[in-house]
Amino acid sequence: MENTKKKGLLDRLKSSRVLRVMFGRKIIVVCAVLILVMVLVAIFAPVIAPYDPNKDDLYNVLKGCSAEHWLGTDSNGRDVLSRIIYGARVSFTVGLVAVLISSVIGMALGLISGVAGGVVDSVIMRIMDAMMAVPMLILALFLGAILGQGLFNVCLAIGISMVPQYARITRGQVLSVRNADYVTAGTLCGASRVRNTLVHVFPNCLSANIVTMTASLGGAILAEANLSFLGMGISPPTASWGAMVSGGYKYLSNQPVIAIAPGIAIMIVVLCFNMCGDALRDALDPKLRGTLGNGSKKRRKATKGV
Amino acid sequence: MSEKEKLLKIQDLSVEYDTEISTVYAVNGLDMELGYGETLGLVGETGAGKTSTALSIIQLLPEGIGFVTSGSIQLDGVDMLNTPEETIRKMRGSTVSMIFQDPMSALNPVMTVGAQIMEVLKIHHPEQSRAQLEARVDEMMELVGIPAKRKTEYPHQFSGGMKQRIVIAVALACEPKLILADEPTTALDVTIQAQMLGLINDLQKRLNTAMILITHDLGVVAQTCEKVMVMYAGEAIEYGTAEDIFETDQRHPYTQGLFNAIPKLNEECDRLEAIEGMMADPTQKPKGCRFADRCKYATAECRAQQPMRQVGPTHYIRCRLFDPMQSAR
Amino acid sequence: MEDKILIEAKNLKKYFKVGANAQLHAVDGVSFTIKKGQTLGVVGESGCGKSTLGRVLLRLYDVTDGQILYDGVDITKMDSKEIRPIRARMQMIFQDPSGSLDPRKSVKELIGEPLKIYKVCKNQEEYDRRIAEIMKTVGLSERYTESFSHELDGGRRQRIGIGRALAMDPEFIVCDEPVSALDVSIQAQILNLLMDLQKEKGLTYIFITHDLSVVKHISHEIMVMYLGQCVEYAKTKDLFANPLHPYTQGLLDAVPIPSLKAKKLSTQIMRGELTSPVDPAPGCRFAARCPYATDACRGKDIPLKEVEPGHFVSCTRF
Amino acid sequence: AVGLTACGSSSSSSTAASAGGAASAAPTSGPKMGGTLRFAYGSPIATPGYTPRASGNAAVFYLNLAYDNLFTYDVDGNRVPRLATEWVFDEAEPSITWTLREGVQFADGEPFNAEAVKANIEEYQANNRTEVANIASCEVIDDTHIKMVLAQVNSSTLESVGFFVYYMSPKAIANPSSLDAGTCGTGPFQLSEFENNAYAIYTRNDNYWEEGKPYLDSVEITVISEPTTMSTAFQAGEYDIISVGDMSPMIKQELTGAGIYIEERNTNGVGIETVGLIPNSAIDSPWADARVRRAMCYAIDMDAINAAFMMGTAQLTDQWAVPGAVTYNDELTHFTYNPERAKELLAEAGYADGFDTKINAISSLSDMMTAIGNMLTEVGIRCQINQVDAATQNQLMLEGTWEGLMPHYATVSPDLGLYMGRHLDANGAYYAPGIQHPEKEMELLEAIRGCVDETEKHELEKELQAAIYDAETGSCLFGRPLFINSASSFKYDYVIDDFSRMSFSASWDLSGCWLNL
Amino acid sequence: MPNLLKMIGKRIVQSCITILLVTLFVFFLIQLVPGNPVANYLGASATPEQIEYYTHLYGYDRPVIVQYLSWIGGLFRGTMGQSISYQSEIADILLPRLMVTLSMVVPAFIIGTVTGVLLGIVSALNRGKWLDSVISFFANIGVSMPMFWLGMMGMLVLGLRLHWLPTSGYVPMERDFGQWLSHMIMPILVMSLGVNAGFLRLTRSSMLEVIRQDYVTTARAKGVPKNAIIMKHQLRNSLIPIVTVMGSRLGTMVGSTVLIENLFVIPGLGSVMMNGISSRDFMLVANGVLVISIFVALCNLMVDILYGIIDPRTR
Ligand SMILES: Nc1ncnc2c1ncn2[C@@H]1O[C@H](COP(=O)(O)OP(=O)(O)OP(=O)(O)O)[C@@H](O)[C@H]1O
Ligand SMILES: Nc1ncnc2c1ncn2[C@@H]1O[C@H](COP(=O)(O)OP(=O)(O)OP(=O)(O)O)[C@@H](O)[C@H]1O
Ligand SMILES: [Mg+2]
Ligand SMILES: [Mg+2]
Repeated sequence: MENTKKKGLLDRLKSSRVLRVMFGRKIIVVCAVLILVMVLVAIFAPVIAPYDPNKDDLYNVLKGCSAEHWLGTDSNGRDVLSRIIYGARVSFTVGLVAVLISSVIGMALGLISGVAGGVVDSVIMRIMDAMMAVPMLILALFLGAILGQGLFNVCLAIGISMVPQYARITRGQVLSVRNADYVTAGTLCGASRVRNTLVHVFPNCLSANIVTMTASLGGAILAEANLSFLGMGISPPTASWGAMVSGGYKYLSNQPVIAIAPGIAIMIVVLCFNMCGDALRDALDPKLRGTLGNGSKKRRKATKGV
Repeated sequence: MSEKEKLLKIQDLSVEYDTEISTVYAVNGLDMELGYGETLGLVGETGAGKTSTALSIIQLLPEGIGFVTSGSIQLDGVDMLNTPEETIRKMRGSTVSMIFQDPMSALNPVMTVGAQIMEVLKIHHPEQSRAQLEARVDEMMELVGIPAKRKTEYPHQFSGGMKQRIVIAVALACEPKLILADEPTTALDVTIQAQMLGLINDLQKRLNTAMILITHDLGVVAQTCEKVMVMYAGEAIEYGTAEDIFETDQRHPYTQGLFNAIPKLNEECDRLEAIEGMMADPTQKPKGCRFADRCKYATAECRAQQPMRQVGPTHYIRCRLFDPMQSAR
Repeated sequence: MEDKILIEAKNLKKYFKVGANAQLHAVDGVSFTIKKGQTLGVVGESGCGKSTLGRVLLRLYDVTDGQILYDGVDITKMDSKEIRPIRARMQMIFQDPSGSLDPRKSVKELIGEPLKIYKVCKNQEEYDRRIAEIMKTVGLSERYTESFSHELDGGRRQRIGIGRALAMDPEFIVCDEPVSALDVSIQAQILNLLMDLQKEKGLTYIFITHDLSVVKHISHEIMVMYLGQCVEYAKTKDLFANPLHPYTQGLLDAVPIPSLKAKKLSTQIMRGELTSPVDPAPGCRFAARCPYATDACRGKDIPLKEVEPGHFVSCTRF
Repeated sequence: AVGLTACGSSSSSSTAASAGGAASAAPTSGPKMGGTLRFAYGSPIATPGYTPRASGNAAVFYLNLAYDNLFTYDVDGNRVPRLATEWVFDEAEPSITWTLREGVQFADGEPFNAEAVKANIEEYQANNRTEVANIASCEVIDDTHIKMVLAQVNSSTLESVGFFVYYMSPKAIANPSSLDAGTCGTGPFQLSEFENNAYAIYTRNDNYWEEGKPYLDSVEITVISEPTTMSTAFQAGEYDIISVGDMSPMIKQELTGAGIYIEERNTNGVGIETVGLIPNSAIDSPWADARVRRAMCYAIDMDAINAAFMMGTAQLTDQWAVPGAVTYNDELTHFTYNPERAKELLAEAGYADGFDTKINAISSLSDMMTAIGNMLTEVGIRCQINQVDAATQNQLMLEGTWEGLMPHYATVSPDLGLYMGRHLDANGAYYAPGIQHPEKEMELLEAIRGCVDETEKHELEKELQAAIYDAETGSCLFGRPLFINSASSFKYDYVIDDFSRMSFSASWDLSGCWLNL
Repeated sequence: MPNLLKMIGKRIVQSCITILLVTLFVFFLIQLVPGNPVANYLGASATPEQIEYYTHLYGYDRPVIVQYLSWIGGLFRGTMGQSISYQSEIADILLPRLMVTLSMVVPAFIIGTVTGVLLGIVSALNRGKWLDSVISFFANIGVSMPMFWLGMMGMLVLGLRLHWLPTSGYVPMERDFGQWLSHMIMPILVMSLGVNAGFLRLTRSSMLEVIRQDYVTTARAKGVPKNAIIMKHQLRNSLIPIVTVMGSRLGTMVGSTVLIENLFVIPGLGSVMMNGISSRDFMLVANGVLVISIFVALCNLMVDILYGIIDPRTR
């Protein structure tokens, strides 16, 4: 008894088919490790970064790559590498907070919409449709202009513009789950509608949302970059990859590394999130079970022998 | 019986599935023979390896996952395991065809039913004119009892029973020598099931088609099959004519259990005799009798490899309880 | 005690709205009574409204028309609050053992859910004890307490379902095809369990299935349904000895019997397809497939007639 | 920096703007006819045709192609005749009498005469334009003479009417919608194709009044708001000439460094601008104290800013006027980079521990503002950068509601009093409600307006600057002017013009330009 | 068929409601954006009288609700109202620009979808093999790059360094088709890359899903050749989810032109919207969003019809 209890989360994770399938592919392990490294870099930025990312050196601007400054210096003489390292903080914060905001609001709306049905459903879904009809970037631009600058406001703007996505997915899931026998069983056990929704319906809507989350983490990081490019990003001097790319654009033809380096950083992180998101989706999708064809190599040899 | 008369000859067939987590040993050393025009009932619990056997005969094991790891399959004189895919493809539909369990999903939802019957005809009779083919489609539809004018409709416009008839029409269109029917009626009502089985049997008789009917319903077997094979955990544990299995006292303990577990319509009983315990783990390679864990007669001896024993002229059982000598007497 | 009527349905109707103004008559005027400690078997073709009937009885659906009396109390119009205390006394076992178990809950949580909701246990200890008790009753070994349903096989899963249904000590259980998804060998285990429980606790069942041999084995009375209506209703023995309705006869004929002596399948009767349950025309709904159908069968509904004591049939031939 | 001459340093004739002009430095065999000049420019214009509505400098690039003014300025700030050949300012009446050029026709064939001038002035008045606000009435004397009676003496009116009013055909005025996507002026080119915010194509005006001009067949202006895109396209040879905004020293350096391009820069001519930093002193904050504002001026290391952001190309100043200009006050004590002094001043003002404030900056300035913010933070003025877009900045300036500091653009020359007045006078066009407006400034402004004598006027202007910018006593209402805007245009060396009128935007003129291809 | 018509009818009603909501939503949201359209138009030198004059002229002094109603009323009378920053009827500005944007978006969409679907099929058919990994990897790189960054790199390499293509700018198609094409190649390619990757992933997973379907196994059991299975059985069925996404994707693409048009200096809807926002030309922005949402609604309607063609169950 004691033992089974202690089995706990870690073992459950270890024995989880999903994770095993997901990390069965080496490339995904590489991506996950890269993300982990980036997160660690973001957390330990002050320790890792060779320079203060906001320290100007006005007599030493736009220098190319050198031994002191591996990726050179930017328009204010700041070390590009250090800014990229600190920029990871912003990107991850934007990614996480925006996804958190959008998923919480979106899932709540989707749940309400799916469970309540009827007029409430129609009203919520039409509003979501309307939000979807306004291009995300333009919506974020509006919100950015209204809310003003600042890390949180950018997150909020991006987050709000991603809400409909979650609302729709959640609603779809709710509709497919809410008539499942185990939800009916909950009702029979005397559960109220609210309890049933929270205990049975909601957790079973999560997996589709988790996939969306990993993918939209990358999306949010890109959105921040896009907003920065349009001049509505995070206020300077905070280093953010998006702002660095758009700022570096000015020096594209003679110091391209200033724009290229953070661009690559964005690409890597988004790529890793996307790859993991895809792998997670594949692993979670029971319909795809086995189609991934792992281990076929090993087997093909064996069959040839027959 | 001589080699030539056999339509299908399977020897020591093993099938494995490689999944992300483990290897499933689905079929383990199966032997089977089937003559032209014969009907074999393949019975056994879920996961016994019935479908896998059928799929390896028609060479449609899921690519990259399911593999025949040993044995041989001779179908109509063709070595199915060592013949180019193209030849086998041409055999599918014309020499051997398969009917799947669920008629709802076996038909392509975006093609008219007529086109789906037409497709198989076109592939195997490219020499025929369109009109000839159309006529054959009409004929097939009438044969399974659906007015030919409905051939331009889509599957969703048909009821379950009608869809299954179309599936049967597709399977029989090219008059194959062997039909693999994988639980063709499980998704249907008893009344419709009866219709379907009757229909298949009629057509089979008429065209002298052999059939392997996969099911776990002994009742269905009793009413349609001449031969029966009982599978348990990837192995054939009993094999014989219908009489051998249904009208005898000599049965494998598992087969026995199966008979006892079914509530009888025409007998009264208070309690059913259930087979206690669960299916053997398919991810473990068998050593000895796989049923031993659930068998009330099991002894230490059962842990050793058990061969098929002939207990009657046509009756084989894989169990140490039966002495081949005894039956010969 | 023996003859006390536990549940009574009077002319029960459940229509679903399909499309703009079409009604699907899933259950269309069904009446029956079940005595305490007895089992009513419900058989019929797929889609004839068996599950709907079960769910309506548990008030999982609102009733379109008719009346449900539970232990003499009319529960037809009760709202979700009023029904709660009564629900604790009625339960359901589902056809698909895996579909009815929340994949994210452990066995303990699944069985314990009603206990938690109704707060019947004073403390954790009692709760644990209660669950252990239930698991023992349904024959689940204690080592599965922390397992998840997908780690178990179908038989054990169904046992969890039964355990959950038993947790609140109900008197009435709707068994909606509880063994259809199971293998014959395991089916027998579950049927035995259900019958044992009935004997021990005096449970009342409504047992839904399409397998006539199963229903014969377990029920005291049988109701045969066709397209939402009851076509024949009798004591089990009577029904099997003397099936009256052509549909019932067809059903009995079609059941494959695992014996070579039984007569071979007859393919002659029961040609034709099901009629649609959407806004059906009045008259016998089986008429389209019935070999004996005459003009008298069409045009107006055929009432249920008691042709023998306790044996009801709705057919013009009687 | 627009105006085309082969070499930025060549001095130019200070008189005639017309006929022939001085030869350019490029050794050519004389002007060539024909060709299309491809010009990329950063700002769009809404209505290229209807001049009273077009405002701001952006319009000049379009307007000057199709329209003329009465006079213009040369590189030293001297007035040069255009449509008017002579003008008399009568202080007594007060009035201005113009003698108009003869034989000039609008593009539609209408004659340019006194009636036409009157109609234009009235149209400007109907549009509430400040340029013509001081004109009480216009009297047509004859075809070539017109007298404008002024409401009050104001020495700036001459410039605002003579230089900032563009003349449209009276026929077009009667039907202003015809000017929504077309032009009808006396200029060398007229608009033939126009897509707002995208491109404008001007073709040769055959009725142009200068003999033999223009040389070009057409001018294609493409709007490219992103300076990098613009310079990239220029480097790729897609444009013959581009105008680069003030914040792109990098681009300038790069283009000039490449050697194949020619840069033309404005030094101290007409329309030159300063970029400054203006604290909001009108709302209750530390900035309301002049000592704090002076502390700010001491805390900024302009040389470093110049080195980093202007590649050392900027001209620095610490007053409104430009060093070397007639209005520049040499006697003031100057701000030098002195953080210690800044801290002292802050302490005096009671902010020894510093305070928190904001810099509101549009994104093109944010790097520089970040650097400045860091410098201010060093002395205790802790700055946070608040990035706003141009529209928001405009509004903040208009309402005077910004918090902390904001970049500030101010026109420097030629008429300093006029420009300072625009910001200081409550009736001024750029009136800044965000600064304190003490009595003394108003008095000086009045005096400047009333003063017609140039020297005397310049003295008053210097006095005005002293009041505001002196390092010891000044009130620093406009904070710190940072540097002189040095917008440039770049062109390929085959773009040649036959005269030189170097000045910022205001006298852009392509009538004497040709392509030596 | 009546089923489909009914569904389309329902969709049209729904779209109308959505569009109405969009107008409300955008109009009132815009009011919250700081900045004054008139002051912006007139520039910093405007006098208060001038501002007042124009504010009144454009009706910005009326209550918001009245402005909204008169806008909607105008729409029914066939006018979108006057743009202050462009000084002309808004429809005259937006429609030509919509055409420019579409001339970029539609080819990008077609290229992206076609290549995406094709590569998705290849990828699905080679699942688990190296080709699949390579395709997936590059597709993922495609979606992971910020679009403007990719554009920048294209400009730098193809335009500035190699001189293969013009770096930026736009030439109307009717003026010079070759020029138009050479200017549009880069933006179209950049835009299509993101679409391509999206459809590739979708096609791949949808194909994999279909491969497992019984009817595909049935088809194989019939002896249908591999290619015929792909074309007749797999593709059409796996197109169903793809078609669903197509409508909304085309809509999003129109939205993302803001970046591309800004970078490549293309006078399309995106850049006009951007200008509208930065110059606070509220009416222009509101109408722009309206046009986009109508476009999105039309796309969705087309999807519904396509759906009917592909999937007989909806008919
Ligand atoms: N695609 C697959 N991937 C992995 N394992 C598989 C796959 N298909 C079948 N198996 C496993 O192989 C074993 C035999 O399966 P098979 O389908 O042949 O049994 P069956 O007798 O047809 O059962 P059923 O009565 O349920 O159809 C089972 O343990 C099953 O889990
Ligand atoms: N929620 C619902 N909405 C609309 N129609 C429904 C709903 N539930 C059931 N039906 C319809 O009511 C009819 C009866 O369904 P029900 O599930 O009760 O049949 P059943 O006899 O249990 O069938 P099965 O044997 O397949 O379980 C069917 O035609 C079904 O399609
Ligand atoms: Mg099977
Ligand atoms: Mg049911």
